Amino acid sequence: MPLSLMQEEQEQYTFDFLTETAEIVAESRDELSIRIGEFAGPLDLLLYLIRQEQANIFDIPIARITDEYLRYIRLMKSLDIAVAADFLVMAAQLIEVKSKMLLPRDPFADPEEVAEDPRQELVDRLLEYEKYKSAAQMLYEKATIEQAVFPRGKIESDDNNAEISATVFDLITIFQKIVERQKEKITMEIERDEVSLADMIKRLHARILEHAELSLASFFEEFDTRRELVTAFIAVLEVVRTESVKLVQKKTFDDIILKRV
Amino acid sequence: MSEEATETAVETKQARGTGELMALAEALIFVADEPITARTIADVLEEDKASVEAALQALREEYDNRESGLQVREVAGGWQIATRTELHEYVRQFLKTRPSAKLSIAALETLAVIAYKQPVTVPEILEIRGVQSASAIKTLLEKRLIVTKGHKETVGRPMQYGTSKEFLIHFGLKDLSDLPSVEDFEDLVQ
Amino acid sequence: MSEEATETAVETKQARGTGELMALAEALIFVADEPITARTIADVLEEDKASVEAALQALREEYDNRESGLQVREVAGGWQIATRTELHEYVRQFLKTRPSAKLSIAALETLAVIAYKQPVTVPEILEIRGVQSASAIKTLLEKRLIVTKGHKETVGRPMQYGTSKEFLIHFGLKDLSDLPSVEDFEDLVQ
Repeated sequence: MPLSLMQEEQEQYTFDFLTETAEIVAESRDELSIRIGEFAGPLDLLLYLIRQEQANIFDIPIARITDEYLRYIRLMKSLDIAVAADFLVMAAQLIEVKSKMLLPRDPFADPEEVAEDPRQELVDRLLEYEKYKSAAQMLYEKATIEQAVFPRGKIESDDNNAEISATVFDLITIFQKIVERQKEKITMEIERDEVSLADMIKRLHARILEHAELSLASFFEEFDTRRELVTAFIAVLEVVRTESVKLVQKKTFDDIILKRV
Repeated sequence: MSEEATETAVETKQARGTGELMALAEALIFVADEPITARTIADVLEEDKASVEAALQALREEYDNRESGLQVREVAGGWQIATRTELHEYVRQFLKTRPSAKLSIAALETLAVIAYKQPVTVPEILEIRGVQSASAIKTLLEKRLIVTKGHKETVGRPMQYGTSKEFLIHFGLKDLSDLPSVEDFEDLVQ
Repeated sequence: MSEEATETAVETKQARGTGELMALAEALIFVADEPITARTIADVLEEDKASVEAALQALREEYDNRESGLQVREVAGGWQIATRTELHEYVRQFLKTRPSAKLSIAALETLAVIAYKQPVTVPEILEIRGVQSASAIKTLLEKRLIVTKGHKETVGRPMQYGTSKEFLIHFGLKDLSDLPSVEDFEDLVQ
């Protein structure tokens, strides 16, 4: 099938949806939008439709399934669900298979030779995909069971080990953050009035009294120059050292919170 | 005097019975913040791995037999003490935790493909799932359930992914061979 | 049916034996971050404090009798599971020799800079990170993740650093070209 024809057919299917689907949308808008959102991809949708039609996966009624598939895509669009390119690629493939099925068999072909079913590749992909879909289900069940099992609470020795383990992904993520930080720093070097440490501690006090909790990140964001930042940082250290204020971090890389004890 | 002390130590070590070994292994599993291997326990106690493994099996049975609120179990290639599944309701109520956010279907599917096909590249995952998996992969990397496994030596040198130790812990698996074979799922499909 | 279920639940609760209560208390003590009071346990389980206290005493005795590596003890008005004092030598030894593959964020940042910018000097790392990295560099050298790479031929001839073979092993890299580039994750990060 020439590509231009395929595109034409696809477009035709893609754009005249409104009249046809309005009814269904009105009928069960909520239910459908929930269902559609659940499809993990075009193969998932296809499997659902095959089951819905109670069709045999080895003998897919391709015309009917293609129509249903396109109807769903139109429906997604009418519900303002962004239809990913992958869904459209599958639509094109379905239309291609459908048209191949309509072609008459070559009368001069060797009758001994069994022509390959145009659906074969699709069936293979569906079967392969469904294995992993079942595996995903199995993982889901295992995770659910695992969530019923709890490790011991913190013991003292954990505190000696307030460190984190790292992967290559952490390495690159952290490197990018440093690069970003460096970019920001260059734009920060503007002369400003100096703030004394005493003033800074006063200011910090006021903020903690105001909220009982203070995000360090947001406190530091109030300052533009490096000097101010350094003073702010020393003020934080000073307050933590001398007074009943502690620093809390819920998890690694999380924002650090100043808390009154 | 120091000589005498050494002698005593050696004697004690030789005379270590299964009961003592069980107690020592139990203490080490308890303080370890992740599953601890029989190898590590053997090294710390200067015992052979086989005796430690026997003690660990015995310890597991002891916990089962006394119908403890805890269990000794093998996970991610190591040993761990954890609460028993049946008690989750009360434990959760006490800790005031909810079951943590579940992975999306897309993330679970992607993880299943990575677990069975590792090391695997993004295009290979796309081939099987029929849909882009970038955001799922990002989530899995952030949750440390997968790790990078170097570049594949093909055109474009795409990055390869595989599952991590966290993956084994999260799903309560002893090791990767603990996963049911993917062919087993074929029967379900047909 | 639901009525029947409720009835059973109530029955079970009333029939909770000491064994079951011990198991539940054990699980709660185990997951608690701090010593947990009998009062709290009683509240969670909707039991009276006296039964819980009896169960706790029984639990403590059980641990003592089986010569476990752990003990159930009362401390700071609450109950706690801890390792037995006699075993402290091995516990301490283990905690010291824990896998050294763990890094602080400062060390990780420094390592990232060294990995991507090597060979690199201390002043250059300072320039990029904006913070002194001396102690992080010391840690990384101790963990053998980085090595010195000769002096740089500039003023002061500062020492240059690069990653080591251990670094490659730890991060599962074949060689430095295997290190992911920003481009590798670009598709994921959108």
